[in-house]
Amino acid sequence: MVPTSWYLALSAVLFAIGTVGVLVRRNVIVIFMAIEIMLNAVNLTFVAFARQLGTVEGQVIVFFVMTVAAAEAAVGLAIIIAAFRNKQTVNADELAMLRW
Amino acid sequence: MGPVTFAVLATLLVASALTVVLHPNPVKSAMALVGTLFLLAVVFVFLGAHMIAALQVIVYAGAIMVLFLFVIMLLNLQAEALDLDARRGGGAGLRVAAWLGGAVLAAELAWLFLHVTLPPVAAAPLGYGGAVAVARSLFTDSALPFELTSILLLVAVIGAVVLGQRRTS
Amino acid sequence: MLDQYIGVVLTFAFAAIIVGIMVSASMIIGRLLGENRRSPVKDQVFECGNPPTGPARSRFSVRFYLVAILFIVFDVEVVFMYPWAMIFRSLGVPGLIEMSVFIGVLALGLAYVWKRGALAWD
Amino acid sequence: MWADVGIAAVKSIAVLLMVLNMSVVLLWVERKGSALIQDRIGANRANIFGGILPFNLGIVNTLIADPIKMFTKEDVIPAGADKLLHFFGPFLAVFPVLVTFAAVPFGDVLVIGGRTIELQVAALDVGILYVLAMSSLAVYGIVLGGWASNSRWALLGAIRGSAQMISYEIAMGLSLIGVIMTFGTLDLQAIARAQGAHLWGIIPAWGILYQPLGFVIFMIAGVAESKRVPFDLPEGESELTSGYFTEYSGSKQAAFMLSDFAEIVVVSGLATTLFFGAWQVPFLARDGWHLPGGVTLGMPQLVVAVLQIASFTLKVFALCCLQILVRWTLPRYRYDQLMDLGWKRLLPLALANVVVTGIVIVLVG
Repeated sequence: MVPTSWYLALSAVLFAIGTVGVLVRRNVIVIFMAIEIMLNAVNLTFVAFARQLGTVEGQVIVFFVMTVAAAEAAVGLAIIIAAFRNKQTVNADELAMLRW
Repeated sequence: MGPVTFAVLATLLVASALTVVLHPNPVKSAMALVGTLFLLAVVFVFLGAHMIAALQVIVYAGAIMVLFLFVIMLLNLQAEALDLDARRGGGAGLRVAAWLGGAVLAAELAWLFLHVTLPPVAAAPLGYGGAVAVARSLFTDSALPFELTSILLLVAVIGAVVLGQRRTS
Repeated sequence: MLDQYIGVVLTFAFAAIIVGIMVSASMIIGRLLGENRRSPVKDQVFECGNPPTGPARSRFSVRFYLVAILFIVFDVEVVFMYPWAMIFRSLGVPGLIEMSVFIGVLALGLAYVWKRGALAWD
Repeated sequence: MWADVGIAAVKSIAVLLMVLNMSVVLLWVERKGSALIQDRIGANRANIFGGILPFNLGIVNTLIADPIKMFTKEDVIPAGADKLLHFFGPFLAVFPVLVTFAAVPFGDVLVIGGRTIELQVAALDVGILYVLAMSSLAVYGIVLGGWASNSRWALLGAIRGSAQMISYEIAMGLSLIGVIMTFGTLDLQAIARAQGAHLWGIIPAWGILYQPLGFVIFMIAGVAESKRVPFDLPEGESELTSGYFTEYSGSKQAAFMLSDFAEIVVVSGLATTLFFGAWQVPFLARDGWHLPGGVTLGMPQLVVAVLQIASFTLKVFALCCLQILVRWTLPRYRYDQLMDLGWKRLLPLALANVVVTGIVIVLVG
């Protein structure tokens, strides 16, 4: 049986990959996907800790994280489409309408 | 799960996650993300979360990623030169900083987690991870968050329709 | 607990082999047995005999995107219903009320989308 | 340990072969059956014995000549196509459909030499969710196939197809909720065993008795998932050439065709398991027939197992034939009718079915 800390380390690495993706990519959709990786890395810690503690609360929370991810994807991608209509680009540097 | 299985799974996971972040073609990024999510479901199975694993595939791989692919195809995004450069100044310096930061973050978190001493895994109660226990907890202890979830989804659907439909109607 | 997945892993492996062989069969057999001549005309995509014009991957109606969004929302709803249905008998009346409220709120969403005409295809 | 793995391997190969064989047999049934319906002769050319037989059923045509032809064709990848995704399109169209059957039980148990073998490849306690998870992945096959081809017809077909599949996936999932509520489990084998009971001692307690509306919705959604007439807009020949597989040739195209038929088999298998008593033969228990009225007919366990597998196969085949009959009877929907049916008819109906089922269960107990 693999110790829980290994799963946590794996989740940390995945989270870092997601962070780097958000930082280095300019394509908004790819940034979005990197955020999904981060969310999933957190899900992994929830499930790993649920097993560690022998309870199911961690798994229940994953349900809600999935729901939030679904809602976030629906609205976020709608925003991207609306922004693309106006600016014809998905480059994060050029989508600066809300920035001074 | 044995250490070997874990190593194989972890390697595949990290490789596919890196593909998501680094592939210039958005469609292939998305497919790599589908792979990442699927592998994560396999990890969930090893962690005894059978229902979560199945739902992970249904919701993430089967629904959310379809929406991503739709948007990529809708906007007709082609493979592009990997536009890592920030537009305003910095350029290479910023990129190196981002990678270094990521590496430091990963190393730090991994070191922290590997050195923290957790108590041994609690003796799992009989039938741990069974769908029934999760369902019971979800619909009794978390009944209120569950109901609030429906409002979140309602807001999401209204928001998405308003944003997506603006020009056409 | 994990024993039940041996069959799944084996089925995945065998299915991957079978499908892999099947999909690549004409890439291999066809190449070995026959000639593989390529010409610009043969490589063209099919557009009813005319030379293809313009980029193939044009943008398409945003309605398909709205369908995908609705799908996500209702998929999450159904996902919540599977565990609920499984333990419904032990939840009893409170469980039914709980789920009725949940379904009611989402039906409101469906009604809104319907009314707004996002489901209308002309 | 290794004996278990060996048995699991044999079972999984057996199930995969069953799905593949049934798909190919269905191909023949479709060709000859459609000819029968349309008063034609149908496939009757290829022959190996030089016409010794006074009739030709076209079996040689469909089962031998066609596969050989398909598999030896040249593989053409159009210019501008993405080679990798062009390969993965057909792969992902067939693979998820085939592995779905791992969780479907095809019999009760088989006792050989003191070892009790479950006649199910993987006895998952979340079997229904596994099936739905795998079938929800099938959409990637057509999206990738259509997108990678770099062709208009293919892209249009892929978008139509994926929108259609996800629309009807909701109705399909909702129609199963009622069944899960009735039997109180996600385990397909447990559902199959629960259907071995008899109402008032005479009527087999099959799922369709509890969920007739659920069955109708499931079957309609299932036909729509397999993208065949009357829901064949993604590949409508008169509109989109061949839809998402316009730019495929040879065995890749054969894979797409196989995926359609394999989906028919999977939908029928699931419908049989959930609504038609799975492998149950009425009044047949593990030790033989117990007819109402106290008549008992003892039987060796092996014979019982064979009867159960035969019963399952027969039921699946009958439902497959029903789908083929539907395909050759109805005309094609328009796209707005298709979406209306999915979102405005089936979805509210399925939601109402869930609520009504809940009320009935609470009242009846």
